[in-house]
Amino acid sequence: MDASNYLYISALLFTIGAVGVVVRRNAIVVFMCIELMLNASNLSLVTFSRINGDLDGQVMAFFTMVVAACEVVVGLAIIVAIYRSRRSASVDDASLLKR
Amino acid sequence: MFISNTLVYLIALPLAGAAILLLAGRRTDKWGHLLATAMSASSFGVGLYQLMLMLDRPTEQRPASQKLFEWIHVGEFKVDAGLLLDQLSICFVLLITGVGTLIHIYSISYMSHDKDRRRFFAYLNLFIASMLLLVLGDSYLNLYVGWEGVGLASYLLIGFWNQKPAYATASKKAFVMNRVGDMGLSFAIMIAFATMGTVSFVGVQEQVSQTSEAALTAIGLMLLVAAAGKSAQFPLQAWLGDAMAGPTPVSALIHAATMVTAGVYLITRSNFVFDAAPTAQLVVVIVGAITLMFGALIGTAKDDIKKALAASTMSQIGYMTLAAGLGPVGYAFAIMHLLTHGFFKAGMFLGAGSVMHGMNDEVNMRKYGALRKFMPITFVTFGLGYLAILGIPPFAGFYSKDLIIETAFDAGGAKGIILGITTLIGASITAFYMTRVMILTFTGTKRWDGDAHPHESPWLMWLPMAILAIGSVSSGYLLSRGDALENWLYPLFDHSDEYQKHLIEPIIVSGMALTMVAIGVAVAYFKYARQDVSSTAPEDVSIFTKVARQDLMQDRFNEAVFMRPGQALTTTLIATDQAVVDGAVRGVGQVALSSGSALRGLQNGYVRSYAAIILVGAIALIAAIWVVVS
Amino acid sequence: MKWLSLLMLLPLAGAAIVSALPKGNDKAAKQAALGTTLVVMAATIAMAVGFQRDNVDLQYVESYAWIPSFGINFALGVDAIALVLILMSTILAPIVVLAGWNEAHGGRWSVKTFYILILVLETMMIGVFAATDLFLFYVIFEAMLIPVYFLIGGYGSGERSAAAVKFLLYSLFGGLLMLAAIIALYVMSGAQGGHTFDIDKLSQLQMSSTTQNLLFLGFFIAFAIKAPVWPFHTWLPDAANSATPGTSVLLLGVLDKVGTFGMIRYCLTLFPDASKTFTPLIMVLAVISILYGAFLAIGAKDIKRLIAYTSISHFGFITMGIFAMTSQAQSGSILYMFNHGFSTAALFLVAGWMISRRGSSTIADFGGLQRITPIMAWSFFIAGLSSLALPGLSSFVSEFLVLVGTFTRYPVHAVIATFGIVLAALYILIPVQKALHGPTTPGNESLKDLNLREKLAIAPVIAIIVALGFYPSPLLKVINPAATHVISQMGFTDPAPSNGGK
Amino acid sequence: MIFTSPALSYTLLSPILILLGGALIGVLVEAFVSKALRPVVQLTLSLGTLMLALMQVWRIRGEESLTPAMGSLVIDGPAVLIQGSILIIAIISIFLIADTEQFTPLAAALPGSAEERQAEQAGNQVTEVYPLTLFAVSGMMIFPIATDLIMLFVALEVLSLPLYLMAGLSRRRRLASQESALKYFLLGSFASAFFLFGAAYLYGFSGSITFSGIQAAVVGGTGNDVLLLIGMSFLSIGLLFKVGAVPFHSWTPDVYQGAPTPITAFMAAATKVAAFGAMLRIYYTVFANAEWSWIPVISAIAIISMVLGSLVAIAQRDVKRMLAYSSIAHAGFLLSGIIALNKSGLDATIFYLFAYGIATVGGFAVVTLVRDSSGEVTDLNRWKGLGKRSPFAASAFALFLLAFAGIPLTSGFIGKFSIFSAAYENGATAVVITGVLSSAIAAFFYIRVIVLMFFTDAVEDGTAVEIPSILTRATVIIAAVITLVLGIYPAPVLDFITDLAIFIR
Repeated sequence: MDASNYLYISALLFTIGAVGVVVRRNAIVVFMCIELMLNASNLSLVTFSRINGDLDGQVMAFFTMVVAACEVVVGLAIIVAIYRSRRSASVDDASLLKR
Repeated sequence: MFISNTLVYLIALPLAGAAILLLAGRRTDKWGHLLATAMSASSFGVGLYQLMLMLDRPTEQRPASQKLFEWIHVGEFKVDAGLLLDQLSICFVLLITGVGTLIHIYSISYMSHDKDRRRFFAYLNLFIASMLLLVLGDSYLNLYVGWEGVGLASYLLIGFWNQKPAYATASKKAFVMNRVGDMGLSFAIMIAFATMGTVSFVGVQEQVSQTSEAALTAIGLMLLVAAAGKSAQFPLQAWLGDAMAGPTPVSALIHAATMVTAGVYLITRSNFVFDAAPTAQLVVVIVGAITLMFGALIGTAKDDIKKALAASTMSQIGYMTLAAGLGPVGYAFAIMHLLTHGFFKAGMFLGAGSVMHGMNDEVNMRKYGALRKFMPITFVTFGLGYLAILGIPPFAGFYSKDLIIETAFDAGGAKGIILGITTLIGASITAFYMTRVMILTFTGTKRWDGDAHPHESPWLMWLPMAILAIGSVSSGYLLSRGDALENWLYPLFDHSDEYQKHLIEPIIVSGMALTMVAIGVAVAYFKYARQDVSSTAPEDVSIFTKVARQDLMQDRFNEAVFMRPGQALTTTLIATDQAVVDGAVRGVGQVALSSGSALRGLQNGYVRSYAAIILVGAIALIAAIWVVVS
Repeated sequence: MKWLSLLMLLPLAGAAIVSALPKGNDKAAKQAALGTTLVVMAATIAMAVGFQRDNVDLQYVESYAWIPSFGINFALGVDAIALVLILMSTILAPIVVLAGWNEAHGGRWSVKTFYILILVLETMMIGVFAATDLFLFYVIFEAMLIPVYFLIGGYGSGERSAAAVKFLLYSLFGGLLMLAAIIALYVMSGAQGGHTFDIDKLSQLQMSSTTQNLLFLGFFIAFAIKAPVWPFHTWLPDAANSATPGTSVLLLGVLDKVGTFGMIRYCLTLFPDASKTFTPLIMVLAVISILYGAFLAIGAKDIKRLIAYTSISHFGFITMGIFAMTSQAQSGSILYMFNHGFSTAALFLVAGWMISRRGSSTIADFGGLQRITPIMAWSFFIAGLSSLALPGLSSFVSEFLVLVGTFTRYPVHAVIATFGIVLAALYILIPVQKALHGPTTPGNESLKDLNLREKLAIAPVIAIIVALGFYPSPLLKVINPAATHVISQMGFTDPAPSNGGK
Repeated sequence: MIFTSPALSYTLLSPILILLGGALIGVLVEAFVSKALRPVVQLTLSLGTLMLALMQVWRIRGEESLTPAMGSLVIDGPAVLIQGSILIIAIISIFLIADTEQFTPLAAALPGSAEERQAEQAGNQVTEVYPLTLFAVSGMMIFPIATDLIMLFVALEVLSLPLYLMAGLSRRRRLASQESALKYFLLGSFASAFFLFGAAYLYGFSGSITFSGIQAAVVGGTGNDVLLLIGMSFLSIGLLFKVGAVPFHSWTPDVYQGAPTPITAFMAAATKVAAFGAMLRIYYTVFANAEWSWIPVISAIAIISMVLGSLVAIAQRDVKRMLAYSSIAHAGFLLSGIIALNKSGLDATIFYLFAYGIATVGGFAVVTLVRDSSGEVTDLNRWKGLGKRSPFAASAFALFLLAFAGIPLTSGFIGKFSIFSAAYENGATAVVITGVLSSAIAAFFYIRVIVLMFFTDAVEDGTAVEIPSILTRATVIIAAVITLVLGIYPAPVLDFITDLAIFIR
């Protein structure tokens, strides 16, 4: 199977994630969409690693996972704080700051 | 040319007087008028001394000059502060300082009740100094300094009682109209420099032969504009009547004897230009002719004694301008009429001042009448002036005016006939309105109000009048005896085209002139002496009288053609400046501000739309890549 | 002796002294400021005495490395033009301080601050004319906006902050255009033999005519805003209307000259070909300025705006003279810059006194001042006469030189411009009539005449106006070689007498 | 498989190691030191760490190495300059952070809850902000010297994550503060995803994750250009997001406004330096040979950033938002230094970054001073008459604004001049002209603030200037002095930069 197909899937996942960020309201879902984008990138990395025949891409994918985990920690902390104070996880409710 | 180092005193003395009186202020109130008079008199003395020196020198060395200092030297534009006293300017020097001194003396008494008398004398001295600079400057630019200097002095003196708004306006009007003339002088100087590379009289005279007639005509016409402004010639005549707002001695000195004749001086001084520019000369003559009729017609309708005299001045200067426009033959006669006019008109103005002095400053002749008994000296001196201006032999005017009429006829052809007849009719109208002035003022029944106590003026006032009256009687004879003035001025003028024989015998011209004068006198006599004169101006008068009373619509014309459009333009420009020019600037600011406000809308506070903006950016980048790749 | 840096340091030292004075001691601040400006004036005169007037090179040259990596030097030097303008500035400074003795009191901030600002401004006024490094010039050109901005906004009257902002934004806008041009020059110099801001070297750069035209415009618009030339003038009336009289004097008398000075020093020198290209346009703008300013002055109801409008007219003359490219016009323009400084100073100072006494700047509120306050009235009148260029007063010499010089090359422009002298008579005599003549209007009866301090301030101005009217030679002898040099650098010679085509 | 221990150049890495060490000790301090002592200990620790790091940076100036950490990092002149700038900015920002009034006593507590009040009364302080700052600084230090994609990505996250948290720590307007944290986090992660995706494609393009490998592929021109272009674009999105360039700027105003002002100061200044430091390295070395592709794009972004930032700033009523938009415009100005792509552009950008960073910290420092009873006052209308109430604060702020506007005799002018001339040198005429014109627009709103402060009469509404500590005052003074000195006599600094700023590849 042609490796480039994985790239197309990766791009598709990335796009889905990006669109999800824009269209979904729930902060958790938005965040998951971002994770989807990161994982799409990982898929690309691994694919390229395969194409190039070295391990750098795979190593980088591992780093990404670690970083994503860190992001989850920070992100959930923030989202929980917001949810506690607002009783809502909708990102549209948090729109005090504008213009 | 003779170098003299004392010319500067002519100017320096009165200038010092003015400076002292103005700078030292009220401290000099007690003796300021005496100092000023002394300064003027000393200047007259210097003038006489210079005349004596000049007479001692052979004809070709008579002109004297003095270079004071380097004034403006830039590139080829080199003008020094230099003075030139020749046969022409000495005439003016003596007239200015002589009549000027008399008027100083007169004013001591006339202005004695004015608490600002010192200031008045300061202005008089300033005027004398400027006028002397005007006639002594050795280049057009030096003349220009004096030219505007007399304008300033005139402005100050007309507006001496500027607490009255009308007087302040009159002074402003005089200055502004003079400035229009000054602009002409500026143009003349610029053209002269651009075409000849020099602006000195000597330099221009030398260059005339190398210069095209077109350029010379342009210079000549511009000089004429200048002359018209200063000498109240058509079409810049309108300020003179209003200028009578100044104290009467001012009218006598500035607006009769001296300043207003500066235009004639300028044309005569520039004889070399005009001689080479016949078109310009013709225009000079036409302007002179129009003005002499214009002034005369206004004179017939004026009830204000000073304005009647002012109109007369305008008309008489028209004679001079006309003469000056007739070329070499006319210059001397223009000057002669200028000198005799200086005596008789100054005398009459002082007489008018004397009458006003006795009549609580009333100027309306309809409120006079029968003053002969109360002011005999004034009557006599005024009367002598009257005879002189009419041109009754052997009074001064006879000699000078007759010569002009003769020369006008001598111009030949249709031109000669038109000019001759114009001057003759002018003489007749002059006779009419001057007789009217005499009758309304001195004869008939008294028409003044009860609180007027006419009385003769003190000696300080009548003495100058008397002296001027002597001049009115004798100056004509003296100046023309053996063609004295003509010969005196002869070396200055170009006589290459010597004038031909008289076309009409002088005696015939004199006869015609006297006849015309007699007609004028008779009409006036029947109209005013044989009928009662009402103390208010009648309203049921012909359209011609109405127009003449309004100075032949000159002010209305100026208002309609210059003032109102000018005001409208000013208003429009101010509005434009606010709305368009500044508006454009503010508009740019507004656009920035409103686009800023509009763009704020992008920042709507929703994080999803922010992400969308980022996404749009990303898509744009991909699109750009797609464009690049495909 | 390092004259120029000394001159620039002296006011700064003065400012330091003033700022070190104890709070509230206004009198000491004023005295220190006056003392400083007098010392600067004396030093400038001493420097001017040693100036070699036939030498057209820069004199009193100093140069210190400032930002070597950009080739920027703190380079000073004066030619006759700069010398004359520095002289004017430093003579005006003590006069302004003396004349405006009390004008700092109505301000937002302390009197001390006012004088610090004035002294800092003086340093910059000297520097902007003395700079021979384009970067240094630009820095001062822009930086001097700041003290003026605070002087207008902090001590002015009426809509002072709006006027100050308008002034600042307008000037900044022009300055930024010039900055773009300067950047281009700098980069070009780097490509042609090393980065430099030395004017001489910059003037030898090779550039295409399009580039030159664009860069010229960058400079010219900045200077036209500063000068101001129509249609870039609208900030001036507002600024002058709101500033204190002293500030207005410095603004119109000195700062605006930077514009016309810049046209000669930078536009002509750096872009000779573009200057020639744009001359027809600029001449038209100049003539419009002359008449436009005059008409607006005639219609002005406010005395300060009136003076500002007259200046627009006068700057039109100066600009016209600069671009007419004849020695008469050029010398005339340079002399005009000097003379205008004093005649405007006289007008503004006296107008300031009138306004502070009457509490109004509307012309119609005055009336009959000649009889109540004769000395003040006379001072105003003489200043006005100088403004309308009466022969015998200094402005006449310069104005006439500009006109006659312009006429030899651009007769039509000169003729139209000459109509300005009639308008000048109107715009001066109308306020003279309304304010000085006529009956005394209510509210004016008890106005006080000038006191000794005010007399001492106005006397030298009037003395200079009169003296230079009769005897301008000393200045002209200094200016002429420089003016001729400018003309010949541009490849022009005076037109020979035409003999009218014969 | 033989395991070789990595060869690390500890001297060259010492600044980063010191910072990380300091940060870890800070975490321990949180755990073990008593509540009362914590603020002092943490402050001392942070300052000491930063100072020490700065000293180390000073000591390694002039050193160059491609392999301080096995080729993942590089130390050269620009690296030292950027790191030094970040540290100096961090130090004066720490002075502001020391003002604990700005921070919530208990981040976990609900806004307005009894819990929060108790914490407040107990005098609790969020001293964890110090280690967070140190972690962020460490990330910033690594970001511009990273030479492979993994390092770059990790550094990006290390600098970002603490900042997300710090943005939510404000004591006043906590809802807004939390909101800003959320927005910053979501958008930041979003941008990181783009960044990572771009990194993946660059790897795919070149077959290497090291800069030198990618660069070699770019120079060789053998790879697939589409991969390169996508990789470059998406990587750039991540970087441009960090610097706040349009259209990746939207977080800036909201986060700047919502975050505690000391954090805003730190973030605005230091992040920009770090991100531009990285951009400089990437564009000047890695992508230098593909300039045909990115210069037009970056130019367009620079132009719209300058214009939009300046225009929208005019309409702002809140001082922090106004400064945020101004920072967007400045991002545009700085991008023209990237476009310059020459030595003078490099020098100019570094100078500009330092000058702008210092002035930004100074500006926000003044913002922290203006308060009423309920905390900071950022509504510009209430800044009226500040010049009368506090000439110190108002004049300092005016100075910083003039520097932002690029008025001569301030650092901003030298910066603008040098950066625009560098860009012009590379033919970016349009960028320079837009830059100059938008400077004019920018001047409009800077001057408006000056007018408000100096020329408008004060409203009596309890707005006052409080100087919370000597440290804040010191920040303002240091920033002002640097701003002035760099404006009046920048030659030493410029020469220093010119001598050092050479990328090694």
